[in-house]
Amino acid sequence: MKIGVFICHCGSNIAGTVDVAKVAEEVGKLPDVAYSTDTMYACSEPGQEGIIQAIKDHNLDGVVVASCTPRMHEPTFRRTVERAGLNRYMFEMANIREHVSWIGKDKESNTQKAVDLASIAVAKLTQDRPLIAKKFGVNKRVMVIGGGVAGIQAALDCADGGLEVVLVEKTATIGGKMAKLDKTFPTVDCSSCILGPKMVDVAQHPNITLYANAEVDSVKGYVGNFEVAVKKKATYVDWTACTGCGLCTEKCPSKKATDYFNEKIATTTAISIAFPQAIPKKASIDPEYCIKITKDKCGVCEKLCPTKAIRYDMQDETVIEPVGAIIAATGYDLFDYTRYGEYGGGRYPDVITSLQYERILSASGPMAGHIKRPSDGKEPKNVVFVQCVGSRDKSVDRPYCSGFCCMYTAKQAIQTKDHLPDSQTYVFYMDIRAPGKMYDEFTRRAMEEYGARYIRGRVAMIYPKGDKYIVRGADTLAGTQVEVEADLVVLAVGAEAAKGASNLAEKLRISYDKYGFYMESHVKLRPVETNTAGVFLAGSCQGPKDIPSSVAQGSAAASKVLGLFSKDELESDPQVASVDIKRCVGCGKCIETCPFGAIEETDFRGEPKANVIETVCQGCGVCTSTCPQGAIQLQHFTDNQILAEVNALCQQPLVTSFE
Amino acid sequence: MSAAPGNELRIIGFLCNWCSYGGADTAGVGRMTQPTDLRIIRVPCSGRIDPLFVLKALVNGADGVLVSGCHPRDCHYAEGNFYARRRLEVLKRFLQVLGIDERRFEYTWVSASEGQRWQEVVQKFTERIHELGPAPKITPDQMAMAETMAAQPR
Amino acid sequence: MHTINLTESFDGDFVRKIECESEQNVSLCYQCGNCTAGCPYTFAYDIPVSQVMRLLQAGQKRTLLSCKSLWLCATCESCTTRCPNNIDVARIMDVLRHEARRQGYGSERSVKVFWDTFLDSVKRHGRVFEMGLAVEYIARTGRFWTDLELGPAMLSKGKLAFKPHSIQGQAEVEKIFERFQQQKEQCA
Amino acid sequence: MELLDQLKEKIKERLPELDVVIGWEQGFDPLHATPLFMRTEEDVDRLVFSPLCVHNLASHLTGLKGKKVGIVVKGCDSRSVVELLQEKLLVREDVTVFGLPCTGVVSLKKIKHALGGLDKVASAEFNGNELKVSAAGAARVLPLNEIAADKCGRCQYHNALLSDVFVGAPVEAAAEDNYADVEAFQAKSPQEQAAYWRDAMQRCLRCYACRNACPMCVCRDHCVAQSREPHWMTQQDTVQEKWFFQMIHALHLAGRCTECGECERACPVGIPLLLLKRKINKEIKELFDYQAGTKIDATPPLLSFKVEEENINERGW
Amino acid sequence: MSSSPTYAYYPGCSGQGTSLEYETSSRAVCEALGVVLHDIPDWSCCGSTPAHTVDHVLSAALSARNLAQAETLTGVEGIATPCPSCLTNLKTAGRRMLDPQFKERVNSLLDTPVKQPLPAKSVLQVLFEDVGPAALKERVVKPLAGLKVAPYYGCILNRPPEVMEFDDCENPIAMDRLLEALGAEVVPFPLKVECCGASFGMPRKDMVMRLSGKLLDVAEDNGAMAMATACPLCQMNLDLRQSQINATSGKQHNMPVFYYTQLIGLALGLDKRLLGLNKLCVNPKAALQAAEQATAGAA
Repeated sequence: MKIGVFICHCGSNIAGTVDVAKVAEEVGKLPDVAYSTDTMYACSEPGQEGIIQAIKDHNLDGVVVASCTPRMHEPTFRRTVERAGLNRYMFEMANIREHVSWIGKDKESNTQKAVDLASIAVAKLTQDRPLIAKKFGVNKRVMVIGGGVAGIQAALDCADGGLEVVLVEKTATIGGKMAKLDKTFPTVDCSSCILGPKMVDVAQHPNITLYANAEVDSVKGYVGNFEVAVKKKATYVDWTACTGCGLCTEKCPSKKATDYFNEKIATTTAISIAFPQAIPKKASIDPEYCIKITKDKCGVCEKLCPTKAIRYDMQDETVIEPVGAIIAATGYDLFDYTRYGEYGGGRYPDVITSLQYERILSASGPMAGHIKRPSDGKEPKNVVFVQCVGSRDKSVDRPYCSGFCCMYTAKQAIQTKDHLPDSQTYVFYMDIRAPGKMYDEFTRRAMEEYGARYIRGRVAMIYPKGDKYIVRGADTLAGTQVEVEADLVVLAVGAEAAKGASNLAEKLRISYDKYGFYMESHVKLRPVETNTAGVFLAGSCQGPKDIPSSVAQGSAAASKVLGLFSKDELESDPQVASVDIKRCVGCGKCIETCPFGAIEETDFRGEPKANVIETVCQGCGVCTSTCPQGAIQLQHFTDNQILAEVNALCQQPLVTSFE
Repeated sequence: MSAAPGNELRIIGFLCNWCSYGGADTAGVGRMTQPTDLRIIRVPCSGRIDPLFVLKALVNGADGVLVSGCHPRDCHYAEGNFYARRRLEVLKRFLQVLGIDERRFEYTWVSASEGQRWQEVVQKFTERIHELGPAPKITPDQMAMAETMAAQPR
Repeated sequence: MHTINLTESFDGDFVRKIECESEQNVSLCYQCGNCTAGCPYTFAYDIPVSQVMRLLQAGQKRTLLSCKSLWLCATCESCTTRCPNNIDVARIMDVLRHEARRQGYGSERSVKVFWDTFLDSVKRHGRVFEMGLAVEYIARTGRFWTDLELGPAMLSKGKLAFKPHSIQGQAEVEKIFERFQQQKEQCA
Repeated sequence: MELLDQLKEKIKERLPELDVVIGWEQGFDPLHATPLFMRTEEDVDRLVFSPLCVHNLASHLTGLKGKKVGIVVKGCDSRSVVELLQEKLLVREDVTVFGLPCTGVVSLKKIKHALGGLDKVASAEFNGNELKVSAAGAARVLPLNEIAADKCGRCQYHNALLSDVFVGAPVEAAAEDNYADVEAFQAKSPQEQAAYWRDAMQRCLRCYACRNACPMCVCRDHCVAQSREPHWMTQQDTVQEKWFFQMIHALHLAGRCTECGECERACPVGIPLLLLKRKINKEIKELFDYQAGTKIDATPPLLSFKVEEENINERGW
Repeated sequence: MSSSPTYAYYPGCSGQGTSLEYETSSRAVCEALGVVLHDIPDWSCCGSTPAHTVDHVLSAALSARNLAQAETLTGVEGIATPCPSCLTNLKTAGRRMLDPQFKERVNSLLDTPVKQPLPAKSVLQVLFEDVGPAALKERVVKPLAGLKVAPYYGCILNRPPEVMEFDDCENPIAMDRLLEALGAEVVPFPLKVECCGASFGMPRKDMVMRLSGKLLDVAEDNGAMAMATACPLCQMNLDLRQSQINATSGKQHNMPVFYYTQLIGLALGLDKRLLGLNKLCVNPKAALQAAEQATAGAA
């Protein structure tokens, strides 16, 4: 075999701590290596051309590039060798940047390690075989999980692109957090005025099927051919019959039900419609508070309903939706501020969250847009905003910046002044994070035009004094302790991963970080892809985001799906399991362990044998390590390929002499 | 306790592509310094790892073998690491009668976001292997090889 | 205010020493001011505690060791409890005080004398002799009017013993102080 | 006598519908029994059953795939049949199991040790708990408990676990297996263990008798020990290659080995190969409360998992 | 029925003088509620705040001598002390001595080295956890109904939480629950853990005037007729120095400041001599009578 080896400098990224020329020289001594060299940037155009030229000049059978992580550039170089006429799987990569040059400073050790890593890549390549991808059909339907603004945008863009869309929303209405907002920064335009039409579009779009009050139960299949089980939770109202007239909600005698939409600052009726612009505008019953369901009395709504839509005996129902791609847009939840005992831990009625304040500000909220204190209904004069409650705080395991709090607080300060011209706002902040278009100007306006008093420092404690609250903080710029007598305190609570996010990630087989935010495929270059083909991300499920970013991601994810579906057939990854029929004894152990049901039993001249359904196989290799006969081999990660790597490391003297 | 050059021990890592290999990349991107002894072999999933690969390495002179996969419940292939956990646990205990110190083998879970955790794992495992020292040369031919190597001019 | 030349006046050894003895990493401090905000003694400090942290990051040894705040901190733990970066600020204040003592600073004399007198009392009797402590303190500071008006109340309530409650192990306690002193001298 | 006659009768009853029935007959000398493949009634008459019938006849089953086969099994042998059935390596309808109760078999190695050799044995006769042997003109009486196979001393399954025809009265006794042998070996230091195996593997001839005797080694011609695809081993005659083969054998039997001990019995150089498998069995029992070859419809532990493993403590890594 | 909770008891120096009534009432209450206390033989001063301002090893050693003395007792599950300052020192010493090097340095100052530091608890924690509000309520013979009391825990009884490991560090409730069990009305008191001025009474009286003055103000604003404390220093600052505070601020506080153990003793009907109510500087008689009248009026 004739192998070409290219050791990349990556500028000084690798060459700074690895003697790349030495590595090329040492690896060049290996038996199958016909050509070995170092190259400045292997991935650059001249770098790739150099590889192609060498393949031609030296008639190479395969290529090893020792550079960065294969998770980054393996596809790049596979295309390169393909351009030179080789099969793309006659290529191996050694990671001498992330795994060598960036994590150690000792040049001698690094160089030796790079030699070893390149050597195992060469060893593996000697066992590589050309692989040819197969094609399979695509179900051009997409599921969007989460009906916040990111999910709505993704759903609409996909639907407008001609795709059938299934939108699954956990709560009774789409709209997400944005629907709860009164105004949006930095334009102070009405949230429902810009979101409302989009919600209506979702309801009316012929290509969109909406499941509200529903959750994803399980996900099977693979890109192009997923099967998602969606659990439609019982609403106790037949939504095909319900017209959303609202008569039931007016007459329901149980009025103490938790009002989740209004962030619990008010109560609602047991049968309710979340808010006037809800989509779908359908009533649903909270069984915890329904007198009929809990005590078998009442039944008023059933009697009144003009369309006879009430179903007290409704059960959850599961539907199976076959789709070809999935967009996760599950958003975020708010940090539980009651963990801050020094802010009262939830004991003070006039210390509220920023989202509760949005509901207070909202004309359609429980206070009809008049700012009043929850405790006594009085108009506040001094309103204090406390930033970074559950953000940038290691002591509560939330070291990250939630990103949008600075902006909405500025907006709320402006709105406070608009609503109550005699009021005075104070904002305790650590740093103002306003790196968007017109954002910093906006926070400046809050201070310059609306007189918000910004105080740089955290708040150490809030405690009641009479009917006011003493907010004691620091003004670190003045170098002193300060106190404000507040009538209302608004905590800018941080964003955290939506409850149940990790659970869904496990169903989707995508990764999540320690806080539960979903991992994108590449931080910069693949921001809406995941490592699971056919699953995309949009919005705050990937990390806290404001509305423009969420919308952008919704569109980005939609464009990725549209791109994926632009082909009628997808190429399957040929790195799948393959059965050696001679060796197979038909015991079916592989069938038992395959996580995807990708192996079936077939009859071969009267003998049972295993057979791999190539489009279903995901290439995990569990079967290969299950089969004692070695009869089923995961292509490109065969026993022989891995053994070659192990042998390359173990069956040679530990220290190869450099001399 | 990064080994001094020339004082390195032979440590082999089998890492799943999606989580732990990514975690090692994350550690690299974060320039999290680690001992240099470890050589990583990339496999698609911890479920791909036949325990015999580990034994093959240990029998043939590896001083330590580290396997790392996705955290249970978070396998890219849904179930691979669940199988791996059972196999590797049995393997670890099997070592107790093979005359191979079971501390020379460890398996763990590191996600793609856990660069720092990866750094800690490598640090800890490398330290452990250095405390144990080079693996005893269990077979005469290995002893012979060790002698040849020792005689080699450095 | 004078200009601090950060290149010249940064005392890295000092920062490292304080970090080492307090087992804290001062780089973790991002100057949110929560310690100052919560500190009940900020009103009395010459340098608020968050600025103590800042000056420590900046390696300003002399300013820190000579500041009064070190002596006015009661170790009430409010800063430590609320620090968002889990820095044990109170411990840093303690360690700064230790260093100030070693280097001969004592900017709030009455406090230092009170503490020293207290420990002398412990050394001498094994337990604190409150009456003796008060008398000694007054003698050392010359502030003979201190709490004079409380005397009658305390005496009438039987709250001040005239004789120390000496213990058998007084010598053991005294030896703790002596050994500590010896070890300190050996180190020096 | 009664038992054997009954057995012969039952076999003869079923013989017409079977291609072959496997049992034991007297071997080349009085101490050795040997497998008997019965196709005719005359063959059946040669059938014997005594503590000398040490072979696990299940080892022949997979080689007779496609035929209607009858097999005579002791308790331990029956586990192999169960395991083979569980692994779908046999078709249930093709196998007729003649189950026996068993009070234990001998270890020819122990007899050899007691007699100082196995040559020139003129007669061997079981009498209650004793074996009377005359060899080289001298008669010796060996108490059965001294010459019983080790596995019989810890046997929990004296009676065939699976049988289409069960002959004789079931044996009541069942011993506990506390894996004392494994514990004892494990107590040695890694260095001592390594030295032990090094010596043992130096003796190994790489004859593969262990593998060939194993009822669960079903790969036969496709054993990875000799293949190039996959190429796990070289043909080099080195200690580590030989030892690695034993590791392969043991791990390929993880959760499958029924502890019949044929590997160890077959080894011509006396390597305690069962110990390796018993170690794994011990752990599988502890971890997953599972014993191979006891239930046809059980799920083998290494082909399944639990999301939360109550017995696996991952040591905080 | 399990055996009685048994502790090595560390009274602390102030119990011999300025907080005699805390000492006697703590003992009396423990005895009445079945908590067995064995005095640490020949205990010595923990060094209080002054010691840790000098050196952490010295400070730990002064506490450690008592930890070593406590090891001579058998059958005790830990150390109990009424004084938060002593508690902090005992716990901090125990915690730091988990580091073997630190332990060795501490032991090198001692005649008798510490083997394994016993865990330390406040008497409040013992009463809350080993007896509990429910059991306490059953033992009440003379409910304190009508007594509006502000519970003041002081700054270091629960802080820092990693060291003290008891109750909430911002809003502790153990004393609240015990006082409620006595029938008292616990008024909201937002400054439960705010510092009173500590030991600065002599050297910097001005600081105590300000901080303790604020505590009295807030207690009064919240309708308290009395305060309950768990710390000798806090009690002294609030009670003994109340006259000084009034003189400085021009206010007319007349707020009795009880040790919470005195209130428990009252409700349990224990011997008044052991409770030492006569040792309080601000006479509590009026407050107690007012409470009684309020209850009578309501009934």
